[in-house]
Amino acid sequence: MGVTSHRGAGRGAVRDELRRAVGKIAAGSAVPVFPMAGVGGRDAARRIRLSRRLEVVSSPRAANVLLIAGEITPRLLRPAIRIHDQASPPRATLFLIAGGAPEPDVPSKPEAGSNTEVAAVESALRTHAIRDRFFPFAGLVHQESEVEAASRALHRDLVLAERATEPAIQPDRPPLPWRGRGPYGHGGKGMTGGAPYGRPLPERGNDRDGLQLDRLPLRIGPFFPPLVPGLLLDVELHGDVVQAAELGPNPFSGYVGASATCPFMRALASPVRIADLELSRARSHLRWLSDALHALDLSALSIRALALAERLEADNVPLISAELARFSRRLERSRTLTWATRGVGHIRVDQVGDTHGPVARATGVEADARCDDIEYLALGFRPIVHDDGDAWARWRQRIGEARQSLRLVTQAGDRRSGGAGIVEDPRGMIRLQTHTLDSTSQLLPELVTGREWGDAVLAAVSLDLDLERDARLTSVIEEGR
Amino acid sequence: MTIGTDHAPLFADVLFWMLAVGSVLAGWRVFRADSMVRAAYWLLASFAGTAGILLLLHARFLGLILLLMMAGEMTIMAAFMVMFMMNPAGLNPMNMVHQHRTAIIAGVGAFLGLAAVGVFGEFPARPLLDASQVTADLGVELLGDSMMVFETAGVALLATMIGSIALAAHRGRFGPADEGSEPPALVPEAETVRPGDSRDEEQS
Amino acid sequence: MSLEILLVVAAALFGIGVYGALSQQSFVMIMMGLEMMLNGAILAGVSLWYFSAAGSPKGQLLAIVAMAVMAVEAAIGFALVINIYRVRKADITEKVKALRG
Amino acid sequence: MTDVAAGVLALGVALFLGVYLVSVLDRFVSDLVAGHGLTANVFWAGPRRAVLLLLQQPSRTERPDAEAWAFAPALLGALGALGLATIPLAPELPLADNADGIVLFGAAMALVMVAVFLHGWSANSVFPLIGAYRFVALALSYEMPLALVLISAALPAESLSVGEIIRSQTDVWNVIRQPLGLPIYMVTVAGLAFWGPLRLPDAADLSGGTRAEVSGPALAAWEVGRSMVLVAAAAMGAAAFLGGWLGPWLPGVVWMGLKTLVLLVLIVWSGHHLARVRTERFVVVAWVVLIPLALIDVFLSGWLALAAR
Amino acid sequence: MITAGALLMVVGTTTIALLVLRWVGGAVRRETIPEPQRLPFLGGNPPTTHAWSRYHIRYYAMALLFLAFDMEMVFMYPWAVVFVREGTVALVEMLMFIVILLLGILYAWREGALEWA
Repeated sequence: MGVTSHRGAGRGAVRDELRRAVGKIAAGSAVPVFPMAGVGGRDAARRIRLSRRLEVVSSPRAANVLLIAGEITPRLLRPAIRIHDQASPPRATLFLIAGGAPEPDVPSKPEAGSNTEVAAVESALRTHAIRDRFFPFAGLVHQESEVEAASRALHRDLVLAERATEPAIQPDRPPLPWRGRGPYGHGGKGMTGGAPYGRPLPERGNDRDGLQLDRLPLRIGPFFPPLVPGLLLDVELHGDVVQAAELGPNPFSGYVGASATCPFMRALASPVRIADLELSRARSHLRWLSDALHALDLSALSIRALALAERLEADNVPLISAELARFSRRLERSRTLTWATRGVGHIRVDQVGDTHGPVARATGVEADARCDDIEYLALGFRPIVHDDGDAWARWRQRIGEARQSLRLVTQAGDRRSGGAGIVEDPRGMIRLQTHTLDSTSQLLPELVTGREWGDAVLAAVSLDLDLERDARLTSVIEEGR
Repeated sequence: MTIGTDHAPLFADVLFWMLAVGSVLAGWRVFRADSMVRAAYWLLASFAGTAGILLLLHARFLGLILLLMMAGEMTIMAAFMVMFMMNPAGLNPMNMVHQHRTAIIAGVGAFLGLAAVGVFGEFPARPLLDASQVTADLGVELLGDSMMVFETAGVALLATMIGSIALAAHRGRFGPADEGSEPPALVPEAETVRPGDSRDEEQS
Repeated sequence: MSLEILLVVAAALFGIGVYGALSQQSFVMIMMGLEMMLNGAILAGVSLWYFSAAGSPKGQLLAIVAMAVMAVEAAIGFALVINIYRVRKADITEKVKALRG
Repeated sequence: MTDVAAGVLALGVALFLGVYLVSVLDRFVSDLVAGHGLTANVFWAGPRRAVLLLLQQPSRTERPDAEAWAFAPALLGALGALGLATIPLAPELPLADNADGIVLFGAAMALVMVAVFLHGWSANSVFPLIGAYRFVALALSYEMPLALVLISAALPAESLSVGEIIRSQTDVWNVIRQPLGLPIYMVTVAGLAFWGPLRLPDAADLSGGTRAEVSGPALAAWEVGRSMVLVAAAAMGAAAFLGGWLGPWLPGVVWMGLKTLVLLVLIVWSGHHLARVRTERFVVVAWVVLIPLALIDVFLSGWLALAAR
Repeated sequence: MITAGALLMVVGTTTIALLVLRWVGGAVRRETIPEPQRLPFLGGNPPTTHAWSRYHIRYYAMALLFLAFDMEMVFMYPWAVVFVREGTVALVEMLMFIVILLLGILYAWREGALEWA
């Protein structure tokens, strides 16, 4: 992207020199990265927040490097292409193919020939195909540890103009042809008709307030930072209040099978060490805590929670649980956190089933698969229950469960549990015999309707949704039947 | 007789002409702009011009308070216009104008009439000399002679608050205004007919 | 910057206000015409306060009352606009011939 | 004319230092709270990011209001500069310190709402629009307590000029005389400069709110403008409540700088420790709690000023 | 110092900031921005309509309250200047004025006009 100046070569050389000097300064800055999480990429896309040299930005406009972690399923492909074109040049894309590092305490290499290993190779091939066809200039990384170095290299080359910015993938055409149409060539007609400048004007709709004003029908996309990756939410906004909400299709369904790395899935078939189960539960709750703090504009505290989650291993549990105790006491004492979440996303007891895990227990329903497991009862396990059913109750519920899990890990020794087709996942109870999966994402539309946008997002975050887990479980239950 | 600030009369005149022409042009743009938000903020620019001129006339407090008031008011006006206008952002340029000729004649007539009064009328020439105590004099006036104006303004503002909320708010203390509130029965004991009742349709 | 020029400028603002109030169809734009008229009035008032009234506080008070009128008029005007829109879905004067109950 | 030039120069230096200080403080507190080690990068990260943004291409949406979009960050910066101009940074450095300093400051803070609304509205995209309208609700509720609290500071000084207010605090600072003043001031000013827990227009739940569609130089100008408004607000807080340039041993300007720094640290610290508030609830709190409290503060300090006469 | 100086400084800062913004924007080689890059950001999906719409501000009752209550400041600034000279009479007068206006806020709060409509 050399600066071509038509005012003579001398002037051009000076400009290039100036451009290079400025580029060298800019190359030293933190790399603005916009992460997009596909299959298995959610944890990797969250972990880059920890690195000091990368700065995760909240919109593709401010991003230089677009990180695509994990496999892009067909329903995520077009949104990913749109976001790539929305990024402002100079831009570059980086693919992370290995689907993120496996859980630290699980054998990294799945046994050769097992169906998970075959599925991993297929997904890598599919990602290579997407990359070659749509993102020919994109960088490619196989291990998560190389992501930081690769994105800094891409950033350096972009800024020093040694690497050309990636052109737009979609054709340069307005959404609806409008030039030259309508009385003034702007595509409009009459007062509110036509498609002025390529888009129609919204229509009116009824409202609880009796004023018939415009409704904005929106599909909030799979890569909307405050919400969960992959979540498609069809929303009708009336001002900033959500008039109607509907859950879109799950983009991961049909592309994910049983995962070998998740201890809870393995516990469905064969018994697994209780220490592994509880460690993974604590890590999952802490990662949720990091996302929830980030949605409340507390990015520094969210990095601290994330650091706790990622440092957690079998050997440093006492240290981490002491740190977590201090951290959670401080959160529970913070009054602004209570004001921000109390009364948000209230769920009644009848709305919630007994397979909704922490969300059910935070509404007063004492339903936990671990209750009728003799191993857990021997450890003196008693489920934690809160009964307000609002976002603040769910916060305290998950923090309490994380601390309880860490206590269970220290006492568990190498007891084993599971293998009977029923297990308590961090997000709910999984029973193989039931035919359908009743996941907490069904609660979202009702929770969000009639709320102001800020409360709606806080309610959605407090549900701790995971669409990839839902897709995997539905496919496992399908096979089971 | 031109009035200059203490040591830069030319500078004050240039500034005055800039502000005056700017204010009038902004006023004209208000009714020419397609986008409602632009119309409201052109009006704010016109008010800012007037506030600047008030500052040059040593009515410092009035100019600044006009600017402060108008910032809030014009943003609310922009928000209300966007809320009710058919084509708020002017994406479909259209002119929402009627009886255009009479309006122009009335406008020009008003301008010429008032300008004539301004130019040919004799006004007593008692210019303000010491401008340092202007705000203090206003304070004394408000608390002393014009205390009635001050308090009645308070009551008028209270009436405005209650009136505008009673008119505009849909949901009062007892829930939405048009829900469950039954029209008064014509005959004292007769059973009232609630709007939307089946019997209501037969009668109307 | 003499009294005559100031009064001409104020008259110009007032004239634009009159044109705006008469020519526009939408309620809120008519209210902007009114505000423009009040703008001219305040400018004329303060100019006369400076040149002819030797800075008497009552002159300033007139300007403050004019601002109070502006605020009250805007508040009641918007309240009426909301009420009419809720009842009649009308935001331009054509549709509202009479303010029937 | 020379003292105007000196005043403008002093203002420019103060603004530049203030903006740089805000960026360093923000990164410093963020690293401290996040538990990272503290490195010297804190001092270079801000300017480097600004240079990087200058190289990025400014983006546009399908049908923006381009002029208003470009004008909004410039207006925000100009209002921050105007707010700081009303505050005499040292006894001999008054720039626009006319008799009605706090009214000019109030007008500048009221016009910040116009700049943020234009910045959100012009993008013609949903989330900046929601951010813009949210900020109008917030700013409408916070203009009043801010003006009332500054009026209560002006009562003992018997004048609206900031220099007089500072001189009236020679024997006791307003933060001691009027205990309610500084807390209410910090809450309203954090709201009007949309920093910390009151960062509603650019909140994370709108994925960046009014700056979700902004990139390149416009984003750099927006963040510089926002820091300028914060510096002006902190300086006015130091002048009206912490006695401005009054203080033993050190020269006036240094005292002013230190007190502004203390208030800046307070606001930036609150940004990383207090969760973002809910818009509707905080509008109600502003009308029902802050305005009555501010009025009580006005009458208390009025009664005190009478008693002290 | 003359207030016009402040005005000049504001106008100067704004224009300078605007020019720097435009010039710097221009310094980076600017091809015209292609249509797909202009798509508003909704997380990956295109919007179906323009965002500019008749936006239902939910706090319109509070806005009307603000319009009326804003005048209270206008009367309070001059009062503050002369308050100490005038003595307790001024205190009582302003107290009456403020109590009247606080009644308005109390009414609005009770009617629920401050919450989102």
